[in-house]
Amino acid sequence: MNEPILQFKKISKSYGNVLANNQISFNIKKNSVHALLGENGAGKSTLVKILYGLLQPDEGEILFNGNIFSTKSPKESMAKGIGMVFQHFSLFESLSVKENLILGLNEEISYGALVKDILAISKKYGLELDLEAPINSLSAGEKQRVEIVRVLLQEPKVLIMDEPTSVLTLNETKSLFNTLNSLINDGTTIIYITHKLNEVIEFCNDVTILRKGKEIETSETIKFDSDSLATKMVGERINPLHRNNFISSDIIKFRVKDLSCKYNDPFLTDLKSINFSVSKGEIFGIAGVAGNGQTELMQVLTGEDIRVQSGEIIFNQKKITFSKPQERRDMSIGFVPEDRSGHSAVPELSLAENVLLCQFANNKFTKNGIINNKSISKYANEIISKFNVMTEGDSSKASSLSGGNLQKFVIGREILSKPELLIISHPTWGIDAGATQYIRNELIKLSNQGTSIIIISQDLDELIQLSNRIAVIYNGELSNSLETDSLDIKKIGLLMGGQSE
Amino acid sequence: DQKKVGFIYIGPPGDHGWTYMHDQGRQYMEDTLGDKVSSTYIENVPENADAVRAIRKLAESGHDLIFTTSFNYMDQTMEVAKDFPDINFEHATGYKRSDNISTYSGRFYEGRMIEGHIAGKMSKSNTIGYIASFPIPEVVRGINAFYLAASKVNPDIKMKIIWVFTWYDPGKEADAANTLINQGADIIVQHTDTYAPCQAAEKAGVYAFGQASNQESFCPNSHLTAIEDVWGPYYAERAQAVVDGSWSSQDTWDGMQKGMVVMSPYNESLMSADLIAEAQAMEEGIKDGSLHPFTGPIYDQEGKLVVEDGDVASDGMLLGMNFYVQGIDGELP
Amino acid sequence: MINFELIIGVIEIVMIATTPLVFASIGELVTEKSGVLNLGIEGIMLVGAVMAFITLVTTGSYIIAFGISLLSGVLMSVLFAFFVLILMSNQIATGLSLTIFGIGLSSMLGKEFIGIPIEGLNPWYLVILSFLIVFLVSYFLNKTKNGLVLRAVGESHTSAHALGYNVILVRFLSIIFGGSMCALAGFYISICYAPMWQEGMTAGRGWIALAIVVFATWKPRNVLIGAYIFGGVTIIQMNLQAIGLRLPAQLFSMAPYVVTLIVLVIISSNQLRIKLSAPASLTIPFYKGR
Amino acid sequence: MNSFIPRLELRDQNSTIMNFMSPVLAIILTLATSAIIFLIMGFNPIQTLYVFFVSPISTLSGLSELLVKAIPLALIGTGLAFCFKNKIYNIGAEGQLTMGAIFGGGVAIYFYDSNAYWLLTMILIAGSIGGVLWALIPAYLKIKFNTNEILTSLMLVYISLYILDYLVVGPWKDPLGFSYPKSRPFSEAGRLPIIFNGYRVHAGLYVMLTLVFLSWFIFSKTLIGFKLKVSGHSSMASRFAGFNQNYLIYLGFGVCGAFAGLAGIMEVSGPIGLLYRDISPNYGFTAIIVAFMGRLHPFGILLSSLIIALTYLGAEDAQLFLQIPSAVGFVFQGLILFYLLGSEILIKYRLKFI
Ligand SMILES: Nc1ncnc2c1ncn2[C@@H]1O[C@H](COP(=O)(O)OP(=O)(O)OP(=O)(O)O)[C@@H](O)[C@H]1O
Ligand SMILES: Nc1ncnc2c1ncn2[C@@H]1O[C@H](COP(=O)(O)OP(=O)(O)OP(=O)(O)O)[C@@H](O)[C@H]1O
Ligand SMILES: [Mg+2]
Ligand SMILES: [Mg+2]
Repeated sequence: MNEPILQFKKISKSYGNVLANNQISFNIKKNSVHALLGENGAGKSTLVKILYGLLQPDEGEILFNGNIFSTKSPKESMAKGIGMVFQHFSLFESLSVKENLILGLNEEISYGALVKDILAISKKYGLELDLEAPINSLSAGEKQRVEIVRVLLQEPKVLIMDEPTSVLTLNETKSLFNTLNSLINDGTTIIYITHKLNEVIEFCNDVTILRKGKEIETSETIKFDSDSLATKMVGERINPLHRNNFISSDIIKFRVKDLSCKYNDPFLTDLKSINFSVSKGEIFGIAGVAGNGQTELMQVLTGEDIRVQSGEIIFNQKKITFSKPQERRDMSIGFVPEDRSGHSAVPELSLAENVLLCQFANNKFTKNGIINNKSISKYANEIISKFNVMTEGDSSKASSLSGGNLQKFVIGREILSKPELLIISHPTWGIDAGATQYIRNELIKLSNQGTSIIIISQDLDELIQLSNRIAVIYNGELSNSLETDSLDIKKIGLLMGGQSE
Repeated sequence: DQKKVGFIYIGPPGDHGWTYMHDQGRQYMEDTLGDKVSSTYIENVPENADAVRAIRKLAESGHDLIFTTSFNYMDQTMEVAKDFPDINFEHATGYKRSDNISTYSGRFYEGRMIEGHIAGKMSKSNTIGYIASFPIPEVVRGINAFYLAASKVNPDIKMKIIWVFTWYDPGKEADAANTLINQGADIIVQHTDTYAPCQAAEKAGVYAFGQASNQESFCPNSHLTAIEDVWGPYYAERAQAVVDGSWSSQDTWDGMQKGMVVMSPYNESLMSADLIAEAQAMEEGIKDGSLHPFTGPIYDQEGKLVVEDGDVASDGMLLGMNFYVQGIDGELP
Repeated sequence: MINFELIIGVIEIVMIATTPLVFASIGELVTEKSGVLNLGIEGIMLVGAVMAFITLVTTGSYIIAFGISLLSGVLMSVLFAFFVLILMSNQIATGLSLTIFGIGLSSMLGKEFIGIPIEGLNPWYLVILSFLIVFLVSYFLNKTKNGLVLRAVGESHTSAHALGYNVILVRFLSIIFGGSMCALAGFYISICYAPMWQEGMTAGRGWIALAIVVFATWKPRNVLIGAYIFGGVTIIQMNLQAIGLRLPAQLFSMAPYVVTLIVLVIISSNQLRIKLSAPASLTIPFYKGR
Repeated sequence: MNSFIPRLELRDQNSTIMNFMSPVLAIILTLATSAIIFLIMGFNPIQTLYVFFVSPISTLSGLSELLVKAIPLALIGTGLAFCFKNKIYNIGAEGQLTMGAIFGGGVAIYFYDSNAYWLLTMILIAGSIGGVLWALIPAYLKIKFNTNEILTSLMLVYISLYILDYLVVGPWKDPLGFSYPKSRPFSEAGRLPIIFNGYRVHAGLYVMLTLVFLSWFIFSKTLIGFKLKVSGHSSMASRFAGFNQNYLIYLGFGVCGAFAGLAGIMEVSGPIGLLYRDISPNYGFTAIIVAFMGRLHPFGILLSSLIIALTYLGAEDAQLFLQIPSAVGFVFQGLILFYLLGSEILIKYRLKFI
């Protein structure tokens, strides 16, 4: 079990003048789970893409079972026994599960044989699939299952997983780990990319820590705890977090009363009689497993989709149920939806232009419909400096920023306008520990200044760290809220699983 | 010194139809006048504001005489001619003239009369298929002249008319011909520009008349005759007038008499000698004025008498003809 | 008045008139399925038509004419593919440019060949071939792995690339197939349908093919229905005219377009259906490094 | 297949140098290629290129003709940018142009004997309204039924042409016109004035320049322009920002329709002066190429409209002076278009030879 299956030897790769991988060398043991840990932009994806044949290294070589392994294309890698499950799904939305699986195979295979293979894999690893369903009718977890089955059909010796849990719910994560465990039992080697320290510690045998394209350390995970791993990863200690100094008051800022939405769409979750309220300066968390109506709720709260059937939304004693996003902003409500690329920011536009997406009453970005370029550029630079956004300047395209930096920018854009209410979805989704901590601190600071905040997140730790009260959304229904201070984790778990008291 | 003569063409000179015949005329003119003239043309000139530019271009580049060879160049010719009073213009098929614009056209309906006569005699199914382009007087005149002559020799004759609303779409023209044949027509007449209908007739084994030029080579076993537009002598005459300095504005509407309209050789293997003789006699009659395609009494579809018994239709009526004569089924679009 | 023979005759004429539309639209369908919109159909058809004609006149062989015509379609589509796949130029503008280029090139090449009489080829071979091709394409797209790959590329080129499929190659081949089918339509027009060469003789059929593909919701077999409706409406209105029915002519001529418009509205109102049939990455260029 | 082709690498930022250099490169390539073609065809390449590119605009009248041809192209191209920037592919500008001509022409024909000073204004307004109404049909269908606008707008082109056909054959036929399918001539007061006597360039030039400039201002300085751009990049972001998608679609189509309609009526009330079938040599389609060649930037569009217009003029001169068939002009035009479209890649990408 100790002999290496893969040896990276001085791998270097640069994009223009960015050195994404800098002389990286380390070994991966056969039949182990090997973690690649690093901040955003550390070079993890680049490294595995080289292994998978999507990229060619500038320098260095890879040994596979002691032999030089060079590959020009994913097809070739797959044939040689390297499989990869991507960070972003590479499925074909309008095609069926079956068609997607066939596409993952190298050789022609009869339908009957394929179904047999799939059934065998499903049974062995607990991955059940409806073969005829089109992908766009599946949840994130089911989609990932398709991805995994697709790779497993090739019987890979090495399986690469790039941030597999970032889109999964707790349950889905659990079943993924079960699957991966049985794969290990069958002799597969797994390369596991993540930002989540606990996953590394609980699940991986070895870890390679990358920082700014360089390999910092490779060793067994038993040697680490969360703190020491985090230190290695970011190079400095993360400050422990303090919650805000909110004291329960009676000034209710925002209230949602009996809100129901019916969509008549199999892909959307109807919202059923949702009730909650948020006080001034309070952080209210909405937990839940993905796909239980979070996106729909967010859209109703922001005004992007106001197909409300009954009930109302009240802000500062005013009904805003059917207000448009801009009207809500004019009342000083800020939003940050979960997807930063193409939703809360336009990748192709400059940072300064992205500022213009959110105009608050006090911004003065435009006058009589004419854009004041100076003021948006000033605002952008203010975000960049106040929120430590790593970028060349306000004229850089949003696409040139890493996920974490763009998220800082997008959140900073709202915070800087000091909204009275901030509604934010998955504030730290898929970004590294440093940026995560930074953003959480900023949210607490904001609430201390009197802003009410609603956070929708799947990351329970995050909600516990930040929120004063937490409610759970399940199948379009929102539970009663629970005080975080006296929180019973088990109860939350039950609620998320759909078992109310 | 050599005079420069310019032509504006609506299509390509090789179309074996309208533009082809004008280009034949241009070459005849060059051949006849030799060194006295040189000529150029611009082809495929659309009938819109672009035409003005093209005509102007000819005017500005030192042409002394400019032929604009399609009806819709009319206003464009007027516009340019106004700015170039020293240059002489000739507009085909139009009716607007000025000191330096002449108009000219052919009495092609004279040929239709002969075709109608032949068809009336030769049709066994008593059904004629007529492929018409656009409902303009020129085309309507042809239909009426054809029908009057055909029904005169064969009162049972029926005409099926398909308006294809194009001058130029070989596929569609063939479809129309095939549709007519399928509906029982055994003679196809066309007033569109390509020889697709006569090819279709050839294939189906029915008769056809060619259009604008002699199309016998494309359909030897069905081509009875064709109306040829012969512009050469007119072009040579007008260019000579410019050379002589005797050019003046005039309106020319010539027919068989002046040789502007000519019947292609009658197909001897398809037509009886008697019929050919009859047709030739008709040509003579038309030439000497004893025969006119629109000789009264002529009634329109409502039964109104439009040409008195013994009269012939006036040029004015012919130029604006926008009705079917009595006996033709269907309504003019 | 209505008798069996007449109806058979009408059907025959409809089939003969519709076949070029079938060729052009089945080709365009495959191209679009791979995610590329080619507006150069008309240009390719013309070049295919003129090359077929020139070859037939010079060699006298239908087979060689057929081959050269296809080859010319391939070359025209390689040109298009080079621009939209390699240089990533805008597909709509490039397609329109290809049409302009094709119109010019075909008239330039065919200058000396106008008005040369030829013996037309019996259209029925190609009518049958057109059905065959539609069914083969249908089989290929729905039942074979490569067909699946083609659809996958049109659906999401990034995913297809990640799975190791050569997006550019698949699109390249699809464009070439589309181009050859357009050339075949051209061959049919100048050799079978109206055996002659005339400048611009395709007379806008390429544009109709474009409408048929959408009418068919990108499903090969529906192409037959769409094409036959388009071809049929024209022929039927001719028949009605010939019978002597009074028709508002312009209304009838615009009827196929209005029908397509209505069909478009009907099929599009079912959002799910259009979503599942329209290639999601249509007109979006693919860049490997992304 | 890729091995012999230089590799392309995405630039971080669009290259400003290439923004200017790529059209220059395209023109150089066109000149080189066509020189070779002419040489093969047996023409003197230098002289031929001179005839194609220089001689058409070496006179004032040539320049005036260039502008006459460029006015509708630039105007429609700019209008199309309002759709294309938002990734709305309206390819039916030809139909909108036709409807503009019909509406404006209708007013002109109704007041054929009027010399009222307001007539021209009325005609132009009616023309733009016609274009707008016609353009709003695909917009409405897209919004209401999610219908593909590429196809609906294309279908509407044919329908509009048949409507025009019906009108000039039927109700609007000139009663003094011997039944020919054309309308009465417009009265003098209904005609766009000529700018310089003896040259055809008309007051539409001012209209076009004003609107091109205005569009540039809208695109680069106003919130509306920004909204179109955002919407074109991502509809989710646009919704997040609170921009009304449907409004933007209507706006894009509406502006494009107005511009195309105006181009149509200006063509009719300017150089033509009456209505008939073939009022436009496919300006609406050519303008699509113009718009993309101009990179959807109003000034770029203005420039590319001049280039395209020049190719038409050049093709005519080549026929006239060198007896080069008009087809060669088309081929030549195709080449220029290909090169211009192809060279655009150098703005976003850099070539890497490996
Ligand atoms: N396509 C690209 N073009 C240019 N530079 C790139 C590209 N992809 C990655 N880089 C650069 O390479 C570096 C490493 O990127 P990589 O995607 O490997 O990081 P990562 O560790 O996977 O980050 P994350 O955790 O955000 O996924 C980044 O800093 C980035 O600047
Ligand atoms: N086209 C590009 N040009 C330059 N740098 C790029 C490009 N694409 C990605 N990068 C860089 O690659 C790095 C990682 O890219 P990636 O797309 O994996 O980020 P991400 O997935 O958005 O981040 P996260 O892991 O936080 O979700 C980023 O630092 C980014 O700066
Ligand atoms: Mg990442
Ligand atoms: Mg990554």
